[in-house]
Amino acid sequence: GAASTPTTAPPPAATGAATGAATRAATTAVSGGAATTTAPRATTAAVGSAVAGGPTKDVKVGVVLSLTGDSQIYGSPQRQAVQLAVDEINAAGAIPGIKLVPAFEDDAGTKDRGITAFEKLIKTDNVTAIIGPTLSNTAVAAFPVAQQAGVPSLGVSTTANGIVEIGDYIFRDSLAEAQVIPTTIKTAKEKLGLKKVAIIYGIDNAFTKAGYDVFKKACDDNGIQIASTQTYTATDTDYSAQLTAIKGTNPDAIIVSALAEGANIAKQARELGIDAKVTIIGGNGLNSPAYIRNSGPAGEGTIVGAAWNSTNDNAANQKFIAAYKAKYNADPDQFAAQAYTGVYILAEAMKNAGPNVDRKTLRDALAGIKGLATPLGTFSFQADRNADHPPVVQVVKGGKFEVLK
Amino acid sequence: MTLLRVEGLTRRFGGVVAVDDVSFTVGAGEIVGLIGPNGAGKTTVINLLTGLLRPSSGQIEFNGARLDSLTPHRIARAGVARTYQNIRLFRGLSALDNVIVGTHLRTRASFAARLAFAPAVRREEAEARETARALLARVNLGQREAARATSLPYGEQRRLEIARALAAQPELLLLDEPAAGMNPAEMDVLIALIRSLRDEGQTILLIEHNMQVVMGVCDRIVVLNFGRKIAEGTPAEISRDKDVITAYLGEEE
Amino acid sequence: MFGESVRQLMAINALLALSIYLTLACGQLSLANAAFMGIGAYLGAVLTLNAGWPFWAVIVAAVIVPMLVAVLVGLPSLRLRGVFLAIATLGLGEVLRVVIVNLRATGGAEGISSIPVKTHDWHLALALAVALYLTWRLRGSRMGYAFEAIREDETVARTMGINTTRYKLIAFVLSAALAGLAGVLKAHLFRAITPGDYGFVQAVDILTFAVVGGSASFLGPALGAVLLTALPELLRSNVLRDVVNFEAGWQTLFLNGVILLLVILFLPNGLVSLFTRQWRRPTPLASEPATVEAT
Amino acid sequence: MLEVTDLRVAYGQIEAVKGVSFRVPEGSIVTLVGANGAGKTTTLAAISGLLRPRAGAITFDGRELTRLGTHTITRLGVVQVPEGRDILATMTILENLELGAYGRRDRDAVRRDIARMLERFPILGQRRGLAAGSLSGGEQQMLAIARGLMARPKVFLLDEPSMGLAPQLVREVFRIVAELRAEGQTILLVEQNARKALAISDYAYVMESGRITLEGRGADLLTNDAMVSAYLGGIVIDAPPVVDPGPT
Amino acid sequence: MPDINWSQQLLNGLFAGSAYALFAVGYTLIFGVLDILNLAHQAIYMLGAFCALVLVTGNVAGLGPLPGGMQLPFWLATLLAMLVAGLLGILLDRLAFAPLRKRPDTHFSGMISSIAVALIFEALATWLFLPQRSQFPAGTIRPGAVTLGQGALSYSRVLVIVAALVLVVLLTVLLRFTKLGKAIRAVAENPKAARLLGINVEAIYSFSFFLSSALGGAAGIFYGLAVSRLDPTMGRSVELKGLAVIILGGMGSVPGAVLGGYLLGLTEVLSVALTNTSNYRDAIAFVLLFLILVLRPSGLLGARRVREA
Ligand SMILES: Nc1ncnc2c1ncn2[C@@H]1O[C@H](COP(=O)(O)OP(=O)(O)OP(=O)(O)O)[C@@H](O)[C@H]1O
Ligand SMILES: Nc1ncnc2c1ncn2[C@@H]1O[C@H](COP(=O)(O)OP(=O)(O)OP(=O)(O)O)[C@@H](O)[C@H]1O
Ligand SMILES: [Mg+2]
Ligand SMILES: [Mg+2]
Repeated sequence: GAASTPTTAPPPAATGAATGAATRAATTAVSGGAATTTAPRATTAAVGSAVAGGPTKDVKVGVVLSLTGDSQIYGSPQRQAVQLAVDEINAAGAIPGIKLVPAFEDDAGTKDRGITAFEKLIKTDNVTAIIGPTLSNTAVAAFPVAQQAGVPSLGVSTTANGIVEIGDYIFRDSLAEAQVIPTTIKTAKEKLGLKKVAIIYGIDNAFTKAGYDVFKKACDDNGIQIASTQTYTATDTDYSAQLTAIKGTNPDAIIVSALAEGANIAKQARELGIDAKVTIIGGNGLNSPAYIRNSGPAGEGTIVGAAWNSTNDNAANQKFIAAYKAKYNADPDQFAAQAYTGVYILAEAMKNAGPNVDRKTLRDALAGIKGLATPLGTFSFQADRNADHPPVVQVVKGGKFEVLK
Repeated sequence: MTLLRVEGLTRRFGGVVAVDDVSFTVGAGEIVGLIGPNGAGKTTVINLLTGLLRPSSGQIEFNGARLDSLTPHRIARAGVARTYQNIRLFRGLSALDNVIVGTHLRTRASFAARLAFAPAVRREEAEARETARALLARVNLGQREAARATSLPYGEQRRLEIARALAAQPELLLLDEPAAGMNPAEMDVLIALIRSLRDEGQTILLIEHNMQVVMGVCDRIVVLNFGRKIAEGTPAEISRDKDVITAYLGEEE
Repeated sequence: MFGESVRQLMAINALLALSIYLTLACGQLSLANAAFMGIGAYLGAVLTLNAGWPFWAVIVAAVIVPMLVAVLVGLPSLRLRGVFLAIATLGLGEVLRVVIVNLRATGGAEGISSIPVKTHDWHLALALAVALYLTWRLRGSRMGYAFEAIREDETVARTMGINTTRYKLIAFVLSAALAGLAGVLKAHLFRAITPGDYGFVQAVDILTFAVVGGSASFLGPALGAVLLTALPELLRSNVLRDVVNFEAGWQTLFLNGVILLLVILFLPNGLVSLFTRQWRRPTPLASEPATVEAT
Repeated sequence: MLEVTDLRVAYGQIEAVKGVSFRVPEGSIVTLVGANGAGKTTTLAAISGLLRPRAGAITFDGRELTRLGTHTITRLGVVQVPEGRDILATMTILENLELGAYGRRDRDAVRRDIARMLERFPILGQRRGLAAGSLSGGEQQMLAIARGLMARPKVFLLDEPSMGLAPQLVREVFRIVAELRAEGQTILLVEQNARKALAISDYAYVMESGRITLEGRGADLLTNDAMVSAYLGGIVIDAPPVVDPGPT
Repeated sequence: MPDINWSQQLLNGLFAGSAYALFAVGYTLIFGVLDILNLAHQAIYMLGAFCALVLVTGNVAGLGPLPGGMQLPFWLATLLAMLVAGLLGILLDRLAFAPLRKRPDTHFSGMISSIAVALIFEALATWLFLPQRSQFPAGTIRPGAVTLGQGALSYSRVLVIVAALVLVVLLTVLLRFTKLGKAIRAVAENPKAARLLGINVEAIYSFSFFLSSALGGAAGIFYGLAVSRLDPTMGRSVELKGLAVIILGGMGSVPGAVLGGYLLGLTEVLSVALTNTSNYRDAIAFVLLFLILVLRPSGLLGARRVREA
């Protein structure tokens, strides 16, 4: 880094006033083009010193999410959560000398648009980091672009295999299914005495398929018999043929490796007369208030192994839930929680990297994140840049998630 | 020499026997008329001859070889070309392009050769274009080369179809009501055209309702009624034939 | 003005558009291109990763195998007309997707990632040049005329000695070759492939390229692909975001739809008519609807 | 009754009808003759509202037709049997006839009319339940005429009704036309079979390259020298010079 | 080997088939009339469903409650939503199809312009109804199920089956036996001839779009109710199968669409029941489709060509 500026955080009130042209003009040029500048260098010092409480510079963060198409239902809460976190951080001046400027891009749930979005953010917007994309399938194609350009990128909902392996600039705060599900199965077996289960999963979706693989292994490891394995595809809306076949095997529980359609599967299972004694067990995909809302009574008793526990009363989590609800008049889901957490992780890393943060220093700072209090719990990155925080096993009771104890 | 021999040709559609045990021959260089009331089965005969329909029974021999189980494009390759009663031009193509398509059977150039800009290909394409131009001129459409086929008036579309069929240089030309939609003067032009073709030795099977044309050009006439052959003979014989008069010609008032 | 990957995508999509142009040129509404692309992509990835073939050999295989599949599928199905052919060929894509999802070698739903980048810009340029040359030389050739005749009236074409089955098969097979080529090049460019990439949506996108570009000339489809690839990227422009306050999401989707509609409505001969002065008839792409009997 | 004044119709840039005026008085047969491409079909299309004229007026019973839609014109009683027949191939012969009476409300009379048509054209009676598309060319022509009659037209526009018909039927068609005239029907006839057409016409116009070049009573024209040489045949002439329509 | 609950699986197949048929009848109507694949039908299906939801709950997710806190009973909401869907259909025709009517490439350009309109509709739905899954509130219709042998079917599913049958019968009667139906078929076959016969062709187009879209809207409502799933992209998931069904049934043939629907639905269900795996279900269905088309190139009840020349 070459030029530097004083780094006292402005009080929240000042941030508001400092935004706009003045702040932008005050941005500092950093070598390597990591930090964004919207004003010519020459003016930097002059304007910078004019701002009370020290100048802040804009740091652009790209946010690539699925905002249209089938997966918009996941990308949309993520976007809201990111915006919320950014606003909070900027308002609090949580990163001394830095104001986060998010640049949202839509990947429409496709690889092509994901790649071009990454490229545009990196080359045109000159972002310092990227959050997203929503889908693992997009991530495997888009992250290499970031890796090659040396832009630290943080997956907030990418759970498939082989993500962080793309390179040392790739991180994720989303627990892989393998980190969540074995505990779930083990706990469920203890509580319910499972002997025989049936599994239904989405065969053409990387997330649900990966979940299935782990569920299957966990069942095998725990000596649970799998009486029937059924699949569906992303475009299906009626699962009754598969569920009828499952019903015929009289399982103790049905394992559902699904996303939003999990609620429909639960509901249709009950409609087919699979009674409430047959527990539904799911993974991260079911960890959403929408699951409870959409499955209604059918969802009661569902056991959900998850990366985020909505009832966790740690301060960060409660603050997040309250703020999200206040701003958007809706309960957040795990997608939102992880995306929100992602911004805070970035912010922490930027704080640690200092006001001259660039792509390289940010990467290093990210790798050093340890023991950060987040809505997900105490969060660290493992050496391989995977997330490390405690998973939970929840149960739906009385229309609410509770920790299964 | 007999070019075409039709033997016991029959075609049924459900209960309707459109062509019923019809036999006739067409000699090389001959112009044979095929006439009969509406629905007598004339067009069906042509459809059978060109392979668009399969006979229910009977045989078709052309140049000594059986045609009746060949696919339409093989029949065309054997030397049979036709026009359609309800004009079937390539609607989107220009008049010239319609005729150039007709030269398909007369050209050989492979696409690979064209990719390589082989001079032979260029020559052949130029020839096809010239042939097509000459044919258009021959049917008095010389000025219409670039006009889209469907923008031509009815009568000209008919002549264009004839030019397209001639482009294949067929041994046997089947004309299905070429004069329909033409006024008497234009019919005279058509008659002259058919005669000149005959002079060049072209064999033609001609379906036509206009007696001026039929009597003017045919060497021999075959008459169908309800799918059956009811008469055959020279124009003079046919015009006197009692059965033909009652079934088809009627009395001139 | 566009990033590298946008330009690369344009080239690949142009290849795909030319691939469908070949079948449309002879009146066949085949939507198998996406499937052939998938075959090329998956085969290429497997050969590169598991068999260690050199890239040129991978390309050859990824072109030839789709051609063989095209022969197998084409022989029974090419007698279907219009949308009937379309749905039969879409079926091919669906079957392919199910197979890929279920096979171990293809990585299931997660697909194959970390395919080494082997496609360079010159590959794309060369492939596109070949495809353009092929389609450019088609018009006016004997085969080109045969294609046009088949498109306009298949029955008449047959009675004029055109072996319609043969030409339709040629078009289908050539189209498969181009699609397979596009597939393998793309897989080795963007590193990751998944089964969902080659389905209905992709098939319809390819058709859209060709129609929007206009198919009166071979340039149309290529142009359509280029512009439609650019459109969403243009809608990303910071001008829209900062000045008009457009947000990525439904607003850009809306604008995308509106622009597509306007192009279709006001450029009757496709985008290509913006650039070519010469008079060209708006060409009906496939044969007229079949005359049918009342049921 | 039907009056066309200074009608101009163009396809794109090309004017196919260049200022044509004529009248079809009530209860008479008026014939348009002319070479291929003279603009006869185009004129009829403009009357029926299938084409928008570039200029000129078409009035029927004092009502301006040029702004009306084809269906309205047909329902007013100006009914056309088009060149090329345009039968509904996938529908049955009976359905074709029923649709001919689409604008009519008198169900019983419609039923009687259908019976009359099936009698008049026996082949249609035999095939009534079959798809019209399976008919032979001439049979389809009969169906087209019969279908037109089903509308009980006030003015009947016939575009080459004898085309594709066997000699006997040609006579039959001209007899029907004459009969209709006797019943008080108004008829505008376009025919290539000029001799026969003129013989039954009250009045006739000759069109050439989009203009009317000759007119007169039917019987007079039959003996008109220019007419005989140009349209009634016997002498081979060159086809009329034509203009390349060029880009449209 | 587990027991196969045949009666339940047949009911499942019947339901799936009815759902496809319900979607497909409206679709095939336009296909038959215009010979154009209306790729915006799925968007109207979605909008119809949302419209009913709005009327039932009195709330537009993205904007807030309706003025006056209006909440309608399901039946009334359905009728009104069908009306709205029908009007949207007319709008669709005016926007996407009417301007292209005279163009020779109208088949293709119409397909693409309908995609464009579908995108527009979807974007608007995302704005109005938010990118989220919604469903009809519990108790929208009486809960409960009909049992048949060992099988059971919830009332909402029975509703889909009954609606499919009723609408199909009505539509078939309309097309086959009424004057209007004949006019629609005439327009479908030859618009010029239809004009000359005194048929107001544009009115017929509008009416067909109204009818088709009202049916499409009803399909969205009933199906969305039965499977408890509404979202702005819900139509996309039925689109391909709906397309397959109408092609399988035969171009523009309403009974064909129903037959095709049942065939596809039963094939899917049976392939699951018999093989005890659902992994190859779609492949089996599409291979079957392919074979049927190869054997019957114009679909099950599709008409064959009358004469070649
Ligand atoms: N595909 C078919 N299905 C049913 N009937 C048919 C079919 N093709 C022809 N026909 C019937 O066969 C008979 C003969 O038809 P064809 O077209 O050969 O007559 P034609 O002699 O050419 O008559 P025209 O002089 O009117 O053209 C007609 O009655 C017709 O209705
Ligand atoms: N769709 C069209 N596009 C362009 N030009 C056309 C079109 N239809 C007709 N024309 C031109 O308009 C002129 C008049 O054609 P029209 O069909 O009215 O003649 P016609 O007198 O009915 O001839 P025919 O006796 O052959 O039926 C011709 O020069 C023709 O080429
Ligand atoms: Mg005939
Ligand atoms: Mg005419």
